[in-house]
Amino acid sequence: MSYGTSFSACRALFVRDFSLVWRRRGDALNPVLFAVMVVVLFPFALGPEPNALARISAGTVLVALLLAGLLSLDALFRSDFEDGSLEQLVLSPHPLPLLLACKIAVHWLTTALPLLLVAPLLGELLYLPRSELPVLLAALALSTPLLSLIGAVCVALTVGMRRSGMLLALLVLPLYVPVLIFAAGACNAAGQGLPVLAPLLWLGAGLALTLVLAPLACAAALRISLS
Amino acid sequence: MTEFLSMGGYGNYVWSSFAIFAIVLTLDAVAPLLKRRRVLRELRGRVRRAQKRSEETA
Amino acid sequence: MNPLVLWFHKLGSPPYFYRLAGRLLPWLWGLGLISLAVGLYGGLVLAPSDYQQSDAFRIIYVHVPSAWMSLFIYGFMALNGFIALIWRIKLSETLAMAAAPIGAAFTFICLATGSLWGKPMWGTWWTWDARLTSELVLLFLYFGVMGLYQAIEDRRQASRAAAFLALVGIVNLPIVHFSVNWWNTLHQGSTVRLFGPSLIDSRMLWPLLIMAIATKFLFAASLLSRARVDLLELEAGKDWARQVALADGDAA
Amino acid sequence: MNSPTPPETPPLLEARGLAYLRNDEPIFGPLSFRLDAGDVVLMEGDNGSGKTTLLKVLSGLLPPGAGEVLLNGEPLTLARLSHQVALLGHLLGVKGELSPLQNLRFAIGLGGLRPGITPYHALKSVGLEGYEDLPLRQLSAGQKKRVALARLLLVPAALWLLDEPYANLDREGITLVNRLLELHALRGGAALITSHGAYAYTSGTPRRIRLDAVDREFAA
Repeated sequence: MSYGTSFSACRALFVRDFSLVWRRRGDALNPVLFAVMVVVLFPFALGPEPNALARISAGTVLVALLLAGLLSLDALFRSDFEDGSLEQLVLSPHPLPLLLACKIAVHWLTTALPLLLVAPLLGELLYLPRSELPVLLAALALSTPLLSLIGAVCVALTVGMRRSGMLLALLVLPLYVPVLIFAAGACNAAGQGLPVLAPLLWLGAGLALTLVLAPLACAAALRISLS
Repeated sequence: MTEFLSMGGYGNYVWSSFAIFAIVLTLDAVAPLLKRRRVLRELRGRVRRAQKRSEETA
Repeated sequence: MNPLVLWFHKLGSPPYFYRLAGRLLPWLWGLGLISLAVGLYGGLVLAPSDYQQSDAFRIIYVHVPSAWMSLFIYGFMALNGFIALIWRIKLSETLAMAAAPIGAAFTFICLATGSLWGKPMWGTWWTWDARLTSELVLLFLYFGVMGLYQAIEDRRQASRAAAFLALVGIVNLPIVHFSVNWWNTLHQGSTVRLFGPSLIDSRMLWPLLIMAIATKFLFAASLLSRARVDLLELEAGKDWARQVALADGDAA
Repeated sequence: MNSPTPPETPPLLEARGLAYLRNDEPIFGPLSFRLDAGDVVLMEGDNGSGKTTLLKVLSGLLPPGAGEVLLNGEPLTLARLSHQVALLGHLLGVKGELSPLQNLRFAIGLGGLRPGITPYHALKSVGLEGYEDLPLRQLSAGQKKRVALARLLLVPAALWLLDEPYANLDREGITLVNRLLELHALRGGAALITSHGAYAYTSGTPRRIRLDAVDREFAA
């Protein structure tokens, strides 16, 4: 087993981060519970009437998942920054964007994926029409990595600060607007029987672009906030 | 004159728009002046502290 | 070194910039206020009232120049941020951070006057018109940059982080604009263009251009006066800053 | 540098006129020194004299304000790609939830493995035999430091930058650090240690470099 190659570094990072999440798997459920709680609030606020809820169901699930993802973003670099392993990462001879891409991937797998799995349940809570569910899942599959990538860049900018939760939301939410528009647009289009391919393709294009640019931007942002 | 002020019945909308424009830009122009006064006061404090310290050590 | 590079290099030294800005300021304020007066007179008095919106359309003379300025200043901020990050030029950092509050001010004016214009036309204070919505997102982008700048203690690191965020924001602006337009057509169909009174009459048009020039002068003046103060605060440890404070002490 | 001696290999680490400014106030003045294979150099200075900042500049974490850092004669960023530098800061960079073994496996995955040594062997030589699978949370500060020292043994870095290695170590720990430094120097490595007094490097008289705090209130 070779050591010191970029591949081994990524593998080591995956193994370490997964075992860390596994060691605290109770915490991994928090975003899911938060999302369920937020969705449950809407029937209390708007009344349980199916037609009213059905109309807003897809959008509400998207916003709930977006906010749950936002809350879990802070943990991306927080613990590594506090115990110094972020410095070891930046110091390692391997390309920093690649390592950060691994960290973001692990973050997406451990927070966004459970949210994706719980989305049908959330949809059911709000009488989500059958026709919209597959489109909602497709839109989520494309938009949640986008949200994690964009969020990672902003987290890298606020990593040095103690209580940056609210500021992080202020930085990230304007950047989330286009993603939410296209994801919700796809679901609404499905609801009205319109073609859904266009918004989903836009999300795919955005994801392809961000997959390449975000790790680079994240590495640059990290160097700024660590200097 | 009053006809001019009424702005075709939309007077309060038009004049409040221009009022907001004027107020916000004035605040934006005044803010640095206030900050300038504070910064200069702090700077003079630093100078006095430095002079006092250099007299003590001299 | 050719004179331009030499001048730009000299501009980099704070005391030189401080004095130069000091000399320019009265001119900028003067030109700004004069062109403002001319523009307002042209817009409020000379321009005929619109056949459709009668005199309500005159709000355009503050609304549209502010919209232009909000985008212009964000571009200015991102450009200076780029220069500051790539070539580590301290002056660009200061200029970028000084521009942020001014940009936010113009964006706020644009939103406020837009809703004041919407009320008589649409009967509601806020209309999810595509451009107003993009402007609202732009306002949050400004607040994000200013918030980040305030939140970090080390001034140099704060300005570099905020400049980087401005760069991320500038990439995002066209995407937001496109997606909001797409969203608007998806939900409301093509709405009547709220802010497009017929500007065929040149008497309506030239005041708008004068106002655009006026807002640029006012921006430059406010920017330089803010940049001077920030430089003074940043360079508090330096000799020239002490001289300025002492000189100002006697004058005040 | 056409020195009279035969063309010697470039120094392992060389700083030329190195300085760092924060908000335009000097953290440490222009500094020039060189570290050859087998050198152990002690960097002394009271608190706030910029020792930690200097180490961050030398390791490439921070760009220098002025001057340059050369590793094996090459500018820092290029050379570092060949696993040359290991930094041990105040924050040890180890995870509390994971065991020493898991931490070390991550470290060698990231930094590469020196031939002829395994994580078990490294943990034994720093006196952590039997603690291999205990989460680090349950170990003492001294033991956590030993895990970080074991990482130094495992990673093929020729240059060690240690920020106050003797901090929260008992007498035994200090002798351990000295032994590791001697071993590293004999193997042709070099080490730069910072400390503000609690110092006990016994073998040989290492070169000392003095870093005095600059009066920050008013720069010249």
